[in-house]
Amino acid sequence: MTVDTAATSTGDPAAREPELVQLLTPEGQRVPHEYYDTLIEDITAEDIRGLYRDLVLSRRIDSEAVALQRQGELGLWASMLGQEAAQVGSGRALRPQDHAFPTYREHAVAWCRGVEATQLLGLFRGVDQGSWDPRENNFHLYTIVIGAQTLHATGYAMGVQRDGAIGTGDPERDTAVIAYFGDGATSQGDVNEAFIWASVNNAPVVFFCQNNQWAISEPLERQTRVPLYRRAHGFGFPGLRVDGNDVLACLAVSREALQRARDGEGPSLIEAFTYRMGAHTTTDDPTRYRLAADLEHWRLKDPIERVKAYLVRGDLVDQQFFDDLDAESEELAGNLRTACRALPDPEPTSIFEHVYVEPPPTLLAQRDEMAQYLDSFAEQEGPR
Amino acid sequence: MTVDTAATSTGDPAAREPELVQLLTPEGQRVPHEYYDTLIEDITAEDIRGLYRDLVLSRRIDSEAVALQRQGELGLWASMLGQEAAQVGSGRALRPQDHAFPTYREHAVAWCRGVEATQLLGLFRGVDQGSWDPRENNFHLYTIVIGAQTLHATGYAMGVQRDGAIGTGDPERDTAVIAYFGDGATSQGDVNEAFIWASVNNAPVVFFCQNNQWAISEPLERQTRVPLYRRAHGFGFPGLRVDGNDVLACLAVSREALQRARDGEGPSLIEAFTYRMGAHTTTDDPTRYRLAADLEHWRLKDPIERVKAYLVRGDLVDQQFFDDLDAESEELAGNLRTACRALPDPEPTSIFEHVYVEPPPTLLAQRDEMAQYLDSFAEQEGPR
Amino acid sequence: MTDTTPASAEKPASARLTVVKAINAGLRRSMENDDKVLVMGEDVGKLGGVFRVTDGLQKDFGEDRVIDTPLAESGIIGTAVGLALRGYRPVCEIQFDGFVFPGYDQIVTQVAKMHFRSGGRLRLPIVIRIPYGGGIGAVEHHSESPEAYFAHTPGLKVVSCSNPVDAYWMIQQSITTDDPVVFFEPKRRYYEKAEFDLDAEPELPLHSSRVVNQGTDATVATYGPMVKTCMEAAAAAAEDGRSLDVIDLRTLSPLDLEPVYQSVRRTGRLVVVHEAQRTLGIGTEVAARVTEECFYSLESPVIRVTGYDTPYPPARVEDDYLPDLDRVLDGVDRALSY
Amino acid sequence: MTDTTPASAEKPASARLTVVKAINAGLRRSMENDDKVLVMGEDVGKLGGVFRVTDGLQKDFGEDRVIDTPLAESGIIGTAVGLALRGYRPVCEIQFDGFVFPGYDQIVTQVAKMHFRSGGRLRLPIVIRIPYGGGIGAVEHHSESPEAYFAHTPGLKVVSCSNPVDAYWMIQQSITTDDPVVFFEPKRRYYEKAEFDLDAEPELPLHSSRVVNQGTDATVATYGPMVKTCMEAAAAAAEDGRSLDVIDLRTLSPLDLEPVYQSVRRTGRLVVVHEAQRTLGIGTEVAARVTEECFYSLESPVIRVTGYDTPYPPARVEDDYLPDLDRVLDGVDRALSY
Ligand SMILES: Cc1ncc(C[n+]2csc(CCOP(=O)(O)OP(=O)(O)O)c2C)c(N)n1
Ligand SMILES: Cc1ncc(C[n+]2csc(CCOP(=O)(O)OP(=O)(O)O)c2C)c(N)n1
Ligand SMILES: [Mg+2]
Ligand SMILES: [Mg+2]
Repeated sequence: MTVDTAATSTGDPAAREPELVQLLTPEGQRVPHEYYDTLIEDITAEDIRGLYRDLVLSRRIDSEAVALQRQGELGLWASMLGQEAAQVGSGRALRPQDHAFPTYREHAVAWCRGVEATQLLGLFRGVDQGSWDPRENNFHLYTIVIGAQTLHATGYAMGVQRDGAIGTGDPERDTAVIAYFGDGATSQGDVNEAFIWASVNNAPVVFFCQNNQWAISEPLERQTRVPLYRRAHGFGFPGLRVDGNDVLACLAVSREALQRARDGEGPSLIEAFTYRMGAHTTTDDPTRYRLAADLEHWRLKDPIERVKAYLVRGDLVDQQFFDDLDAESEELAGNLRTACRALPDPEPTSIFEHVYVEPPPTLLAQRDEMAQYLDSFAEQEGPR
Repeated sequence: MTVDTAATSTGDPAAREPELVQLLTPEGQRVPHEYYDTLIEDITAEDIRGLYRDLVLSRRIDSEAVALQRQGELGLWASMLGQEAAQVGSGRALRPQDHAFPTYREHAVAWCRGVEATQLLGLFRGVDQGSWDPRENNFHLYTIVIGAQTLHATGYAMGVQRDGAIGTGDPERDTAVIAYFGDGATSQGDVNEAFIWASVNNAPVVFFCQNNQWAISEPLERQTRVPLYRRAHGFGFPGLRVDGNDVLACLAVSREALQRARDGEGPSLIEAFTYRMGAHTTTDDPTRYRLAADLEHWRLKDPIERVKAYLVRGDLVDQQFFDDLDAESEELAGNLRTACRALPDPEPTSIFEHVYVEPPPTLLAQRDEMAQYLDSFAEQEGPR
Repeated sequence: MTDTTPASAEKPASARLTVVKAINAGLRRSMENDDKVLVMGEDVGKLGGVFRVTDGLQKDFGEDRVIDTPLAESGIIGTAVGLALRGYRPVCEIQFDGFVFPGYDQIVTQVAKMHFRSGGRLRLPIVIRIPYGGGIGAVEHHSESPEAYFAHTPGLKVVSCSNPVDAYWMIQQSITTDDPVVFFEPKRRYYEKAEFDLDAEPELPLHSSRVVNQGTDATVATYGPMVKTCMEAAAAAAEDGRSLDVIDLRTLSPLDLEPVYQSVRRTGRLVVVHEAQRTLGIGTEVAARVTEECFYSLESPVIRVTGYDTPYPPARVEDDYLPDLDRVLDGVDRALSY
Repeated sequence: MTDTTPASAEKPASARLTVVKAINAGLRRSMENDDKVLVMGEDVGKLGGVFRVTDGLQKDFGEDRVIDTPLAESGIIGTAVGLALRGYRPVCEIQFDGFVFPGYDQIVTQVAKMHFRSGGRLRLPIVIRIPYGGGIGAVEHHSESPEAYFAHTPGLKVVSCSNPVDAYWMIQQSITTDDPVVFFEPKRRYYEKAEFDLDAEPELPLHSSRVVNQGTDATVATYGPMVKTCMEAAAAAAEDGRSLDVIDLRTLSPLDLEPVYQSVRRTGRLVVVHEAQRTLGIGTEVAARVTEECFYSLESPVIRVTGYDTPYPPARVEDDYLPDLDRVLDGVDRALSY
């Protein structure tokens, strides 16, 4: 027999897409919104140009990294193509004291947090497993084990609570934490436990789910039969869906949720409805499992194009702006290329460093064993 | 600072108890219900006497087991005192072909499934880890690792689906699975994954949560800030709260949910709102963490008293019935006592049995090693 | 069989297959032979798995038998338990070694113990396939060797194939085993090829090791991806006039050490080689047992040539972490220098 | 300190404490000394833990520092990671040995690796307390000895105390360690007592083993609950005119085997004793290393006296599963009969 897995009461998820918060249409038209407009009323044309710049430059970093992988400079890359607005919108809603816990795909959030693009490459080149200092940018290391970071974020937020860094009204003190994860991740026990911990402890954490419709080859229907933002309601905190390709809407809803957190009002879930326009990673071949037409459909919703259209239509930019940005973009990419190639390979014995803060003698003996072994070649002509 | 963990928007869970399905008040008054009455309209006075008998006898088994533990005959016992209605109501809603996956506390469900009371004792006496055959009673082994069985139930239900044993309309074929778990268990990743698997696969499984208000010493607020039945909505299937001390209501809602499952309409969550009237287990001392007044409050809602009141008030029983039941009850307890004491200790080398279906030579060698070692004492006078 | 499985009928009995294709063929055979066999995991369906091990199976056997699961390993194993209790024989894929741990509780507390707990009444014929090991330049969590975590767990059987022929037979043997089997696939040998007869009988039972090179000077015991490395080492040693007995352990729990004991009684020296970290790696158990059994024959302590006791390092330095031909030979030298 | 901790001020410096009370006192001291120290787990607050190890701490240090968590071990460990990243020093309680596995992924893939992954930038000073071992007549999952699963994991430190004095100091030392420490508490020795000075200095650093009985005929290495058993065995052996060196390993990762090597060089025989199953148990690593280091001194292979390779059995037969005085002596006999 064929198992009928369709939810009789709810039908196909795509067929019943709920309202999503949108402030900028794919055509670049500003959609007024009674509430969310107030959250971005301070945003000037200059700011929007800034957001546009973020989108363009972070995409450029991403595409350069894809190219570097093709050239053999990186072992792998997880492209965020198509998800720039979700990442820049939420990333720019963060205050310096806020803290972000990413997956492996939050390159534009990293950009917003001031992490050097080159630093992102180490993990994918295979020279390290995270080369930036999370204490500097309040941007945690990339986490590959799906969902694990959502508990870290929640625990971190519990620490923030204990430090009295919420609800004081001091905008430079009150601190929110944001946890990034994908649609696939929502199926992991850890993510659900994070929801529970956060709600029971009323922790200042925002769960930011980039629903890019795919977990590698699995479409959203394999993870849920209702829109993901609704999960939050079952755990007792607010959840909403935002147009993840609309940087203004993402900014507005993130600001709201982060401020709730900073004010001590607890967690929220944001489902940024977006699309993974590229492959899952550079080793993936999406033509095996999805239709080209789908991609075309989403290309029309491109997160960058709509901001460009808005800027142009509103006469908020001139050609010079675009030309400058192009130049900046190419320079960034060029620097990235150069810096990537210059990333040094680690020393063999470096693998014994930082296994422990206080390394035991037994491990140091293994290090010496390796060093001696390697020396034995140096003494000879070379390896046999 | 003191962390404020209260959910601002939702307040204290107890203060906002939602409507629960109730068909029989604590005073034994029948509450009419437009829909749920139809689900138990076949229930005769004889049936209610039968339910009463189930409640009384299963409680007697439970109290006898507590006594046996006190006498040193059992290492431990997890009393279900106060939860009889939830268990008998759901247990009696099962059809022979249905399948139940319990925790360690479902003694009355076991009773309904025809598991011999003595068979429940082996685990707690320490002579085995489950002595009944789940294939005989469709009552799975007790599971102590919190939540693990909910995934087993869901997988089993997926098997039922694959066997084409749902939605055929044949009342002897269509099969539902029921997974029991506690309020504390809802925090485990596994339980949430079971919700997701069940909903995505539309599996014929009923999640039956006995919310007895406590997970050992932790009150419900440590697991959730909203009523537990609402969790289901976030995953996209129905959830409801029933008076867990009302056997008729538990029967009705379980019948509904099980039939949905058998009909191929997918999973449901039932939150049976009840109370653990005893200690968590015989090693627990609840006076350390809860008020006697609480217990008093719940004593008034006793699941057995209300059925008795209903039977007496409706003149559906005579004294003989109660006398007979008393006698049956004492006989059952007496037999249980005798049978418990007669449970043989396992042979030492039995620990090597059933580790594998096909035991490897290395393990058999260890068995021989033990046997030889034990023999060496037999040859001497006794152990040195 | 039926028209749902057209591919196999046309397939020639003898074929030149990679490890990937051999496991695929073995899965296909198993599914044809027993319609209770299911394949489940992340991306195993339409995509055919990230390594294409399950390629084409969903197309031919349908979505009910080849299940793209939600993204959660505990859910994969836990529902497989339920399916097995219902009479199915699930073959679960864990996408990469480092991702088995969210499913570890279900494996250790449920899968490993159910038969025992039930006094033999319940059986869980579940296979858990895990592509493992390094040397492929991957990012963290994608190159680990967690086999000892499973071999330390009573109730589980643990095997690792090292070549296409074994891959083909061992997956089928694992599926017909009534005990749960953790099946480790040497991912960096996925594209090694061999020509063999798909219709022949398997040469050996599942839980047996095999002498893959005959020698007299020292014994090398290994498994999975390191078998090839050790064979290369044996070839290099032969050029230097040293002959090595190389044993492919194949089964890690139970271990089948009789051939190792026999060899060590002749050679007096044993080198155990694996990628996993040294402390409490499989080599440790081999060393302890061989020392127990062959105490008077050993002329040197058992030498463990393994990964180091560090997390798996970044790809650009993995070659220094992993045992290679030279480190194996160095181990042999050390054994011989006693 | 402040008025939140009145109890300690009144306490006499010297006290006769059980292991439970000693750990409690150690936790209390640590919390007084560093207000970043948190205690978290199931039932650790109002109840004081099912064994009362955290008794009174919530009352004195408040609900922010002694946290009754939701019922989920992955959540406990995962949020502890976050708290540690924020500068706290969480001490997590796992209620029983068999329940650590739902938290195993966070421990193995996150806790153990964060310092390494971050190139040393991040530290996770987390202590994971696990009451472990059998002999208390408990139901399944409540009597296991999972220490080897952790000792096989680089990045973790693993210790086990065996008596009140060590319990008191080792918990404090674990809490001040900047590496994650898995702290195994010998639950069947929880009520053993000792009188000692709470204000003295610890005799030994955390990661060191200790010779607890001097002897010349054979060496016995053990840890945790088996230390008492081995001491009894040593006493019984003494009556038979045999003297045993008994070493309490105390630290399981890293192992501190120097005292074992020294002893074995004198005695030529080693028996390793633990409750955990034999295959890939801690004894296996001890055996392998001692054989490597003391090859020419050993007159017998290292004898492993351990639990068997079965799931932990029902309570009424656990005495046959667990090593006892007689099995230890039998192991010594076997070592001496070579
Ligand atoms: C625990 C675990 N299991 C499996 C994987 C392999 N894996 C990597 S990414 C991925 C899909 C993730 O999907 P989603 O959460 O939607 O995030 P996206 O990649 O779409 O951004 C999988 C299965 C993993 N990294 N971790
Ligand atoms: C994974 C796991 N963690 C911890 C425990 C210890 N434990 C046993 S029962 C229990 C509380 C369970 O509470 P709940 O789910 O509400 O069920 P109840 O006992 O109230 O029926 C705990 C923490 C366990 N059995 N399994
Ligand atoms: Mg996705
Ligand atoms: Mg409960």
